[in-house]
Amino acid sequence: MKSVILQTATRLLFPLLLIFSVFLFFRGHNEPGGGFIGGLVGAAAFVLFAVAFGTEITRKLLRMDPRVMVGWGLFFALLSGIMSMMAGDSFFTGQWVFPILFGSELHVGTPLIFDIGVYLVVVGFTLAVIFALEEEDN
Amino acid sequence: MEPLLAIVIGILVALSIYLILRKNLVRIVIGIVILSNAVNLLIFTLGRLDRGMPPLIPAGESVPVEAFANPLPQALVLTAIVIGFGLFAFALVLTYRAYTELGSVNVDDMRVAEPAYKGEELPETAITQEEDKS
Amino acid sequence: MTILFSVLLIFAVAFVGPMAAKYLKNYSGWALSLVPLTVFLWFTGFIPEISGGSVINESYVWVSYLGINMSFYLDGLSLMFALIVTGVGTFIMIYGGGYLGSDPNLGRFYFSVLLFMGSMLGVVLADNIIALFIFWELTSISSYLLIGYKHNKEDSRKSALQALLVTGSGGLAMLAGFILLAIMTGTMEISEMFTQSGIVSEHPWYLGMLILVLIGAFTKSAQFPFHFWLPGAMAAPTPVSAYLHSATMVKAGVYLLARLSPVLSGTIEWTYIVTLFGAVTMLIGAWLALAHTDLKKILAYSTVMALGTLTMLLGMGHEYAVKAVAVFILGHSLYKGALFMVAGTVDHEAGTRDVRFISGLRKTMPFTATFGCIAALSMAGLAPLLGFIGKELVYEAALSASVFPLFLITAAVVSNIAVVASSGIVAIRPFFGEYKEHGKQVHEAPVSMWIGPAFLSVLSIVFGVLPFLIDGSIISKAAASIAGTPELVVSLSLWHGINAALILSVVTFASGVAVYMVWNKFRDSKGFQGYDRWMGEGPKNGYENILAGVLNFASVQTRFFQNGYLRYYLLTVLSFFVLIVGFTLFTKTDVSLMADFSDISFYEWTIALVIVVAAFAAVMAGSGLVAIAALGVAGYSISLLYVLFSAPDLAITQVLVETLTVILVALVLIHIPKFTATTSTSSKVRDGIIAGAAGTLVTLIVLAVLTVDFDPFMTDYFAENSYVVAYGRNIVNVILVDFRALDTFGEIVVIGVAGVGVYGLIKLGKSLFRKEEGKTV
Amino acid sequence: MNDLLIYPLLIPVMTAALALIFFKNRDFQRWINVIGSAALVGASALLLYSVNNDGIQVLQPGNWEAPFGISLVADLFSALMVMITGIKALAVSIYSLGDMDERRESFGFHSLFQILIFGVNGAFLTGDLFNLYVWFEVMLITSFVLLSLGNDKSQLDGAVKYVVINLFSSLVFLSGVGIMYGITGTLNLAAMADALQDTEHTGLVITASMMFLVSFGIKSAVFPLFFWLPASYHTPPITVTAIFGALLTKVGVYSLVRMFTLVFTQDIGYTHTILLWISVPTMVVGVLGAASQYDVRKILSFHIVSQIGYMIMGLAFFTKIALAGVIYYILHNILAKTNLFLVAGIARKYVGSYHLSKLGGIYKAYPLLSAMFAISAISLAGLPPLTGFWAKYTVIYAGLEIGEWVVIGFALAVGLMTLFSMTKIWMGAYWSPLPDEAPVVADKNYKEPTEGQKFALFFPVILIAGLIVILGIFGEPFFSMLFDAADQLLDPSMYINAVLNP
Repeated sequence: MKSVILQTATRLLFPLLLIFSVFLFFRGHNEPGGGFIGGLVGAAAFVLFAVAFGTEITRKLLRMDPRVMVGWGLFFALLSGIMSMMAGDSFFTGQWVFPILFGSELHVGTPLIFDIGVYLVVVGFTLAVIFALEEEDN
Repeated sequence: MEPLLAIVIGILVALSIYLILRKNLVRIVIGIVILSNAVNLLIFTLGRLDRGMPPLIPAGESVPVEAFANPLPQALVLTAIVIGFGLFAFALVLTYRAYTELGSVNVDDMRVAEPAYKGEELPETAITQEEDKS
Repeated sequence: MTILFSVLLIFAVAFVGPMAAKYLKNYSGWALSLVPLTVFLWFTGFIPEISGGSVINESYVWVSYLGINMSFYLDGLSLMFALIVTGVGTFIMIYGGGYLGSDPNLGRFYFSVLLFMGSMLGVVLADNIIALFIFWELTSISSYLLIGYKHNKEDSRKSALQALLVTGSGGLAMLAGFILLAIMTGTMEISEMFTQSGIVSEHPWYLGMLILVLIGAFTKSAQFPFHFWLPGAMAAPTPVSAYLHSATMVKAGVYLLARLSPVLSGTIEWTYIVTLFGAVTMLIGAWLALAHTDLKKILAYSTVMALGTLTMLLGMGHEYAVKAVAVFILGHSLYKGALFMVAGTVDHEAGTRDVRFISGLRKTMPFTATFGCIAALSMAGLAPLLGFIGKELVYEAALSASVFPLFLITAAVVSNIAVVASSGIVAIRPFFGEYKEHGKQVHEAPVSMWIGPAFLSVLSIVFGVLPFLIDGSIISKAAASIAGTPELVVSLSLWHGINAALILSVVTFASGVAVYMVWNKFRDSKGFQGYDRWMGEGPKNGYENILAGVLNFASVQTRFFQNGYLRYYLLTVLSFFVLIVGFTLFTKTDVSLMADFSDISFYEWTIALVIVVAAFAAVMAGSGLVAIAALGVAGYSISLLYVLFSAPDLAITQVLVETLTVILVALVLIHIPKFTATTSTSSKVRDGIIAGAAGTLVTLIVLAVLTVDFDPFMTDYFAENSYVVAYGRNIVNVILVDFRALDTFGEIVVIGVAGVGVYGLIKLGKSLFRKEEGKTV
Repeated sequence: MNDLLIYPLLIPVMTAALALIFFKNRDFQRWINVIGSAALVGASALLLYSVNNDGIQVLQPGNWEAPFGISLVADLFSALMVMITGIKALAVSIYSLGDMDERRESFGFHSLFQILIFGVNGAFLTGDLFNLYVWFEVMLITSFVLLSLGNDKSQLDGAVKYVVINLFSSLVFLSGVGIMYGITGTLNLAAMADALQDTEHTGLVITASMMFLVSFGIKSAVFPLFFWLPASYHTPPITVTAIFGALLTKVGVYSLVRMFTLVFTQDIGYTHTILLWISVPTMVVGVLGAASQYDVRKILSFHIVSQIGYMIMGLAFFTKIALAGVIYYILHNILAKTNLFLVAGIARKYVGSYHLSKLGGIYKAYPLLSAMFAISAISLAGLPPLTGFWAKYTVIYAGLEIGEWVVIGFALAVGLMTLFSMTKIWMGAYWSPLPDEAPVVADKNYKEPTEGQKFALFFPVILIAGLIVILGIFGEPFFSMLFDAADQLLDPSMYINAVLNP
């Protein structure tokens, strides 16, 4: 299925999808979106890449086994809770800092780190499934 | 709208259970997907419906200003959808794997773990098994 | 030393037994015998105190919450038993060392025997009924291990199982009886129950409790109809038979009846049941002994007879009976222990135990022959041995029985006639007559194997001739414990003048000799063989039929339930669901179909219709891909519903998941060929009914719940805190990552694991599979 | 706030995450599994100590007050369950070092193992109904994967039955959650119990309780919902069977006990009578199944079903001593059953089979193993003085106290059959000589275990057998906890107050 058109389109779409997924991810706290939805879109980018260029190259691009990514995702999600505990609060209690960036106050907190974990697990899961099935095809 | 959804849920449950009782493992798995959709709708409905605003707090406000839909069932259903999807993905691939290893998707033929007793008659079972050309 | 210590000491030594066997070899039996001997001597030290009328209580809290203490009670009865257990035990250790000298499993033998000895000591000393029960069950376990000692033989294994199941089932019944007794009396200490016999016998549970306890005692003491396991237990090595299956363990049931007699006896139920079962057992056992030629079998059935006698006496319960019990227990332990050991020695030296093939051993085995004959004389009830005194007392007791005196006297005489004949068979046949060639060269056994019979049989004479040695002390107190009246005094003597009992004895002996004379012919007669089949094999076959029946039923019902068909499993599960939820719904709530459909817009009707039709199409679809397309339509329509009811996150998620679902199904279905199963119309209808019922139930429940006033207090809290505390405007997302982050964490764990699992399903062992496939294609 | 509650969750999942991140390093995975399990034992012990001394402990992760956030609650029952889970995890993780094959290890066995423990502990500790559902799903998917990991034909067959029936169970559970939320407006168990104390919707609540009964009944394998268990438990490697063997069904029993002591107490005459009706056939059918089997693993699997019956029976009696007995029964069963599976695994390593017709001579050749089996089997059969006796005794006492003659009659008869099926294994595999045609080792890839592996195999078995003996003989301190735990279960206000009014 390695068509040139698809490959060209993918070169364009892949970064766009990734950016869009990051956008969805960050939007999540205030508008519909979030780690799960963002993660699925991010995974879609890699799936598209895999369809266009094959799973081998995609795996190299990803640099890690999807299952390791799941591991990191769990780790990040836990990290947010552990940070709360280190701050002396109950597990998963939101810890916030308010840096001023470009003149506007941002809310950066551990729930965001938690959501990163969600994002990574979702990507890892989707890719594990799709890679396995794709490679089964060939 | 709630009564109508109650009926829709009931019909979905009935259809899914009918599918779950089939011999074809693929259909059983599809039945489970429908059942989980029905259950999600059930939670959503029992959290009471609201045609008003989504549960978003408008910029500049610190609490919602208008009536808004109950966010808790939404969060629950969202979690349930994702969990259900994970389970479904596994069940589906298990079906595939069972097919490649056991050579059939007919659950009546799956008797490796519990082999038939001596002299036991097999019940009515698969007759046709052909490649799906479509 | 305390009582607890004495019991624990024996248990502790049990674990040393295997090492003793390994390092001390031939001396191990002698060495280990020192332990029961020590305990025996320690208990003899209590004789003066107990004779003086005091009792000793010793108690340790064990599980206070259940009222279970490790408490001991030493009075005349338990002291007598403790002395028998440790005294006979001493000789059994010596004898066992000689008998099994070269056996590689000797260590395990020591372990089991000592385990048994400690347990038996516990049974006779325990005051707390649950503690007693625990020791009781431990005797069953050790007995199981000992009967199955020659575990390579199927016969041994079967006999061990048979004994375990019979005594085990009795034990369970007894446990229930004990618990009831404890609830009735409000205490678990037997010594505290003595004062409550009135309450117990008036209690409505009395009969049920009594029967349960009696089942326990009867199974253990091999009473009819459970008497069959005892001859089976002769598969055990002879020292075990001598110890467990004549002198001690089988007497545990008798001990229990004696122990509880002050609490339970005196009622009509007790008297009838216990006396009758005892008498019947006595008769059956005595005559079955004559049907066999195996020395151990003969002795086993005569033991059954003795146990029956004891039970009968306990049922009568009057003064003579109680005295007779005490004397008979002691007398029987002495002569039967000795006789079993002698039988074992004969077997050991001559290579067979069949009385038809051994004779004339008195010259080559003078010691064994002498002691064997003394013991047999005591068993036959001849003066001046202890057995004679015991038998006289039995006759006197039967003569003054309150119920069926005539039957009981007759039964006693008839049984004893048979016992006299059996005594002749076990003593005269092997040792007298002409010497026959046997399988191997016969020698006198080593000291270790005749010292036990020597002591025990000599004691039979000593106690017979000089009964004052025991009657005022142990026997009196033991009888008093059974009667529950501390004042009871027993004075024994050989000569009572010419009375009814003496006349019966003479008659018994004469008839017994006559039976002995015609034994060969009589044994082979058709009538007697039939009796043996009926009374001996009958209950055994009954047991085997029950066991086989249960196993057969087990197998049939397991095939029925666990039939291997997923569809039937699901059918059962779903039917159960429908039945139980439906039944509850219709009995516990007022079901109503009242619903208001007025407030529904056209869009909503349309979407609902699309969902239903699409799902229906998925059900009807002939091919998987059509089904999947229909499934997708249904899923997307549901997401429209979510949009309609203000759940944008939900809608997006549903769309994404639905898309992925369709992709996955498509990816997988490519590999799976189309499969059309034929299903009969009737099963389709059946499935349809269950499905319809389930759907209806769910609809009804949802409608019912919708009528409940809903309190959205949680929602308000989320709205107030979502931005102010958690800095998020999307309340749903704040719930997911903050309010209920733990749920979301669980969720990502689920999909993470699913990913790992799918990967494993596809990749693991793949190459293997491909290779196999390559071969077949 | 009490951080002790989070460690029994944090430790296993952290271990699992690390095992996943470094999944290429097999040795790392193996050792972190053992270390994590050991740490879990420590954390559980601390929690148990704290709950035993200071009463019910509550933690609100995220610091959101009680009915709004998710509560983690540890009463004595939960803490005891977490403790036993820790012990079991440690034992099995060590055992796996000697048993698990490389293929399965490199496909994530160790992290799956820890996640399963994570899910189990979560279910024991959560005080929130939906959260309980999530924990069930964590357990469920992990058990799916562990069950099928390796892709043997029989594994896949067993997994299909297991997966389909259990998915149905989860969905029933989820509907139940939705219904309870629809009635009470809350998911917090304490708040729910509080709201239902004087509800006018008793009938509806009882109907919902039946849905939970069905769902948890499937999980705990009661009659007539148990089929998935004997269909699948004998298919995976013995380590996996041992993990599942006693633990997963007990989570179902735990949930039944929790829900039917805390939330569904409106109509005890009805609900608990149904539980009683279910318990008797569960005991009987299970033990008859065991009596009819010849594969050691199948015998043991059917026994699980049978013993669940005893536990449900105790719950149905609903008295203090009965509930104490139920908890004892669960704890005892986890120990004894785990050990029997582990022993069966070692026997297979030596003799080469799980099937009684091909086993034999173990008593003669391996006295230590025989002793370990004997201890566990005697305990399981309920003979004194080991744990099984106390468990059975307590439940039976409770039943006789309230005059349930017939039920107790069945329970005692089942006890006898249990004994019978244990002797069946003993006689078939231990006493009887090795059949002539039996291969010394069935597995082609068989290698004599190294000394290290032998240690890994025997150490946990001896450890658990030791616990069985010690708990059996020195029961007093243990029973003190059990009776306190039963008090807490019988008086829901303690639980409710601890959560809602900290």
